Amino acid sequence: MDFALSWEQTQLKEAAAGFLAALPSARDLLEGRGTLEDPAVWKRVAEEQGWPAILVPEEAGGFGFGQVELSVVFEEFGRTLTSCPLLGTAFATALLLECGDAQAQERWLGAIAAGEPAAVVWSGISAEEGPFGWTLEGQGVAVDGGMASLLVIVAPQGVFVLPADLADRTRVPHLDPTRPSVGVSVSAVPAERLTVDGLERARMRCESLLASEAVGAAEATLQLAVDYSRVRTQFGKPIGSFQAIQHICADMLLAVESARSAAWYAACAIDAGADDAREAARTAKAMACDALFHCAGQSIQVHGGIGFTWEHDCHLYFKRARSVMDLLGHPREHRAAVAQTLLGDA
Amino acid sequence: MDFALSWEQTQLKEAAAGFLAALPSARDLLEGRGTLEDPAVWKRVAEEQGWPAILVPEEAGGFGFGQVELSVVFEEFGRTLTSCPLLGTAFATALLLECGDAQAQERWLGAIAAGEPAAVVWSGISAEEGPFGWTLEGQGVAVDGGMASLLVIVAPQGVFVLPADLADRTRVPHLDPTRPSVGVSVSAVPAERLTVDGLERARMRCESLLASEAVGAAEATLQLAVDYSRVRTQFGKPIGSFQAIQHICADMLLAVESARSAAWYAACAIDAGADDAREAARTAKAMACDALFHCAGQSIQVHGGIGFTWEHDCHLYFKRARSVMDLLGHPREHRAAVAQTLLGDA
Amino acid sequence: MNLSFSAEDEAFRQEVRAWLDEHMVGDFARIRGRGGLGDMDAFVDERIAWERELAGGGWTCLGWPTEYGGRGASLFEEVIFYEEYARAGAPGRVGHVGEHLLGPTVIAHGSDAQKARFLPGIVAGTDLWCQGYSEPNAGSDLANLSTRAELRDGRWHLTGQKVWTSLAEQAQWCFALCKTDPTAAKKHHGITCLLVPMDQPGVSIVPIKQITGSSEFAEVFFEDAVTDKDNVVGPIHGGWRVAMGTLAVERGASTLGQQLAFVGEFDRIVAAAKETGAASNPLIRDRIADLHMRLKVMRLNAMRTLSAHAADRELSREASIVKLYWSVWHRDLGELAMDVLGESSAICDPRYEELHRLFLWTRSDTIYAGTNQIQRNLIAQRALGMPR
Amino acid sequence: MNLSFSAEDEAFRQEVRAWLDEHMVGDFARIRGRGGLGDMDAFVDERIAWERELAGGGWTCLGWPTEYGGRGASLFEEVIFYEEYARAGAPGRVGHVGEHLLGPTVIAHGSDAQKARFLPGIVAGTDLWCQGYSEPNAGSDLANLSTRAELRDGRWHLTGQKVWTSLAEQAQWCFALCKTDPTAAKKHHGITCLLVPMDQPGVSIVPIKQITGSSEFAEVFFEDAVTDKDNVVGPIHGGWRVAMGTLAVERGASTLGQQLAFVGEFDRIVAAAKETGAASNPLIRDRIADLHMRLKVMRLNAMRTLSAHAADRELSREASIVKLYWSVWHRDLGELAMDVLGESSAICDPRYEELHRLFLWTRSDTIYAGTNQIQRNLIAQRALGMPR
Repeated sequence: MDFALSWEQTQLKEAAAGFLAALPSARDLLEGRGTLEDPAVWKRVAEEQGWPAILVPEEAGGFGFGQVELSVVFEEFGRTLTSCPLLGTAFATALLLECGDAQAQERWLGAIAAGEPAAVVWSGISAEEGPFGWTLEGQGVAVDGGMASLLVIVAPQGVFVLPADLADRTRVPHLDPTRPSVGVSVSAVPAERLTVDGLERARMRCESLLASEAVGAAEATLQLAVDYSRVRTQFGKPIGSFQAIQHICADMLLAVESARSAAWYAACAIDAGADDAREAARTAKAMACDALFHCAGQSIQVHGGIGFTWEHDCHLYFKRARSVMDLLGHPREHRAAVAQTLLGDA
Repeated sequence: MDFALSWEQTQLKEAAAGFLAALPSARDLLEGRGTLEDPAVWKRVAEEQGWPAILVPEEAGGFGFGQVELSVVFEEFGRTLTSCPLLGTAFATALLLECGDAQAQERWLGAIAAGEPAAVVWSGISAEEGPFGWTLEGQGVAVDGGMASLLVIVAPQGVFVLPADLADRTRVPHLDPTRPSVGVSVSAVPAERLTVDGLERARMRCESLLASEAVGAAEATLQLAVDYSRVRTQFGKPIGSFQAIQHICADMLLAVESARSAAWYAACAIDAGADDAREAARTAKAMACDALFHCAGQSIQVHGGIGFTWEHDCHLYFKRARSVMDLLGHPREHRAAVAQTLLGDA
Repeated sequence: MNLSFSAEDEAFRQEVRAWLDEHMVGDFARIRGRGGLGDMDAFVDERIAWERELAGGGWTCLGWPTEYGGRGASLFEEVIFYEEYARAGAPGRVGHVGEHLLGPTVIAHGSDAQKARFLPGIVAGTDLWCQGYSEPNAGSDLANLSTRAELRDGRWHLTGQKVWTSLAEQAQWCFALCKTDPTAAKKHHGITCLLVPMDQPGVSIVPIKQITGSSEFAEVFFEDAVTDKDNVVGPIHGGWRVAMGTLAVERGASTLGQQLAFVGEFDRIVAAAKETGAASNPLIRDRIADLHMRLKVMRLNAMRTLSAHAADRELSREASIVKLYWSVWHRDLGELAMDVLGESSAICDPRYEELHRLFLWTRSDTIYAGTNQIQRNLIAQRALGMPR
Repeated sequence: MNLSFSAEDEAFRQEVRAWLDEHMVGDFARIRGRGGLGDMDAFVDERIAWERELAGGGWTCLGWPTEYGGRGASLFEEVIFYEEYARAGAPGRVGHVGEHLLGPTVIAHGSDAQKARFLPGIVAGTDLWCQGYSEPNAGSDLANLSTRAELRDGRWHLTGQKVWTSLAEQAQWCFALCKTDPTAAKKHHGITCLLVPMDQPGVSIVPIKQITGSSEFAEVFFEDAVTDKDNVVGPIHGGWRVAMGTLAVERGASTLGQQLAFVGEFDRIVAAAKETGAASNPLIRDRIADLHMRLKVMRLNAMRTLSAHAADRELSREASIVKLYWSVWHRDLGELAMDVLGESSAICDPRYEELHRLFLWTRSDTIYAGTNQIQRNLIAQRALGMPR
């Protein structure tokens, strides 16, 4: 038993941290130094780092690594609020992996492993089967959908894939300025239906990744608060020496470490195909999103007025915190689902 | 507009505080110095102080004072955790006042004003109408029911009154050692049915009284914590000088003062027959019980180990706090009812 | 206890209401509900015009003695005015600092010449004031000022930086706390209250962009800014008590009437919850009911405070309690505002723009005008008498 | 990451489980689940017999080196043992202080003669120890001791009072912290760890009744109690570091395995919620799910701590984090225990007696062995490096 990063995983974490630190920061992007969806950055992510290929099976041209490895990368993405856009691609990968048969995996996951960005529309679009196959109709929102060359659509009738240029896409203004969302609109557009019934498994993978991302972001907010509390002086002392500030930070640490335990375990359980993997992913999503929201809010409080300014990074984490809260299920909904398995129907 | 105790109300408050301070304390009773249900004490309460007669109309031999006056008394009862047993009698008074016609009021409220203690069974007993009138069947629990000479029974078929000696009564062991409860069992026992449909109004009065009692108790726990924090020294300073302890107590003060505002307003609204009296009573009950529970728990925390001993009064307030939480509706249920009026059906 | 307002107070309420109904028309109706907290940089020109409209009706400086152009209104009347003002959705006041901070200070501590010079412009709504208290290193520890002022050649010369100054661009005058005796043994000593004209080369203003994206506040830089030697309120080196005294009283009074503004926000969220279906979720319902109850109690607390202090207007103990209560409530409301929007809460929807703003803005409520940590310190030490 | 225990560890788990199944019978089966926190004064005689039964199986002092009669078990094995122990509902240990506090201290700091004298009785389950640390004026500020010890005529003479001592009546020995140099400049100095026989005229014991009505703890009064001059562990006047070092390590290790005991309590509450119908209330469901998740994570946190520190056994940083986490969780569980009982929650019902006890007892969890306030101080200063 070794519930810690392996040597390889630690290497991966450090490589990711190093790579991300050299990219334009969220702050840079917000102030127009670089763009959120930069094909050149994505090319480096795909070709130099190979992160889009982590989950893709070797047969489809990927590395066939596990959820744990991808989670390690996402924790670093969360810490820096990098978008890239890796999240959308990872969501699509999870759906294709769990809902695609071998042929679909080879085709579509092969494209992702080869560097095509992708994105997912989780709701708002429905499908109809006609004489010439399935067509899609409706509109939804896709995180990271602006650069995607591939769209995966979750419809009541199944999970569908299509080339992104068949859809109309428009940037959607969003509370979280560090991650682009697009509105996706389709009308009688043909799409390929994936045939394996793995939607819940795919959601579980996506929840786990969001949790890891949230853990990294939450830890960053704690670090900001602690660092500031050491240098900010009031009443002749660093504010970090006041018990009120110390206790806020101590509670943040508990939240961060506990969320990390939950997120790591979810990834492990998914890789191991454990019985409790579904619940573990819900636990991770709920606890990590709650932890991030708590920490991001408290970090503003510790910073005082400066934490409320646009110039400081506090708000970027706070907005990210609120925007991931509702992505793939509010913590409340995950608790309701866990209660259902514990207690049966209400 | 004068949202403060009047001169008369202040006199009443001081008289109650003085009277209660001279009685055996909750601690005395717990240690066997005096008894919880002492007819001699009750006689003094009824005859010297006349508190059972506060709400009773003058036509029925009472003072015809308002809910505010009775609330003032109950705040002091809460502070000292005195049982007496005035609460059961006040509950019965509220039901008789709101559900009894003039004749019933004269008979039964007259008895209460003359010094008969009473109690209420809120659930567990049902009524049946037969050729010789109504009879009762079932069992329930009555706060302060041990000494009562009069029982009021809330059944699905209406509100009923009977002489207490017609029922079997046995002391029920209870988390709260400062207020006696009895199990009441009746089988084919005749009772008089009250004819006015005032159950909700009566409940509102009773919730308001519980709220006032809780406010007094909550303030006592705050006072205990603040007093202790001034004299208890650790690390060379009184613990009350530590920010962590100060912030706990500051939050307690907010809870106490807000609960008092809510409780006073509920009593005023009832006396004024205000449109929002029903909601005001729910608000008072919910906020005061939450405040008392919060404060009683935090007071133990401020006291540290000594607060966890039987010898210290902290636990008496804590147990009272938990026991009134579920009496006449958990705060959660009152919020659900208020949500219903704000939002309609779920 | 008597919860009815007197017939006179009710008549006053009707008068306020009628005047507002009559005058909140045209351009003013267009800015209904704007310019409040979190929105203080909106429609500033219109709000300056509105300030003069108010002045024309005699509704500025209500609580000031009549000899200084006020109405000599009671604390009750002031609160009634604020309540009606909020109920009408009348726009955020640009004259706040003049009416509630500078004016009362001049009335209490100023010379006759200062009263004659400064008060009429505030009453008329023509002179706007901004507040120069906080500095980068003087936030919670406000006495830790580093803005220096020296008396040379018959004028005060100021050098330093102020932050969190609202309406700095529009104000003609700044009410600034400055260090005038850097050798004073305690840092609360050696501070002087100066009145400084804003329109001069030595004053520059840099807006601060908030997390909401708007800029309600600015940094104000004094680089050898000057003001006449007579523009001192209270004793030289004795400004700390002058500034703090007024601050405590006025922070208390001006928040007692704000509950009705919150009612509008709360109602908006309840409406959104019904629109989105969130209103059917029992956990959301529990929170809505809880916030509703606490909002009702906010007003009841205010009424108790009013009843206790209408005569002495001494609200310094209550100010911290009131601030802590409403800021926590408002923060919780801001969180609810997002939760009722459901799964697409983070997408900017013009229908719910104000809910996003509320969510973000409420994070400042637990910080400005004394953080919640400072308020709890004050409550413990002043209201509960706990040891320092 | 690898979340499987090794084959050896799994074999060890099976061995523990099998032994417990075989031996938790007869009188021992009758006291299943008893004697834990909040119940430490229950069935003491049976639990003393059980301690010897454990010793007979070689299950005491698992983590001690084999040369001192232990098994030399790894931290993993210790945790596995605690987990299985909890799963079996085996009764609360009476040998805790000897095995986890006194023994490791003697092993680390004691003389060979002390090792020979004191360790075998602990391993055999025949010598029980109690802890003499806290005093009325030394709680959070443990160094503020006033129990005095003086060396006279070849013996230590102790005078003073200890509190919160569990099993004082049954213990043969007390591990007492005493002030031996009252002139020391700092109060952490001048403290000595003494081993004191309990069965002597100078020692008297007064039980402390808790809010649960039971008496797990006692006050221990030393009135010229004596012990041999050699019964000192570690340096004279240098006992503070000796006592604290062991305390930190062992508090951490012994709590890592407790999650399974909590599982039993949680399951009991879930069952009660189903019986009473509370399980259908969405607000209760939300809290049950939340506590369930946090309980799962409690074990995950323990596994991460184990993974990080199995080799160095250095748990002082983690001890505060673990303590704060579980004590808050347990307090919340105690509140839920009442809430699932519904409107008659306060009536003592024999079926739910343990839920009442849990509710009351959990209020001590945030206090003893370092209040949550002290734990947060330690986390901030030690784990986060915030300034003192």
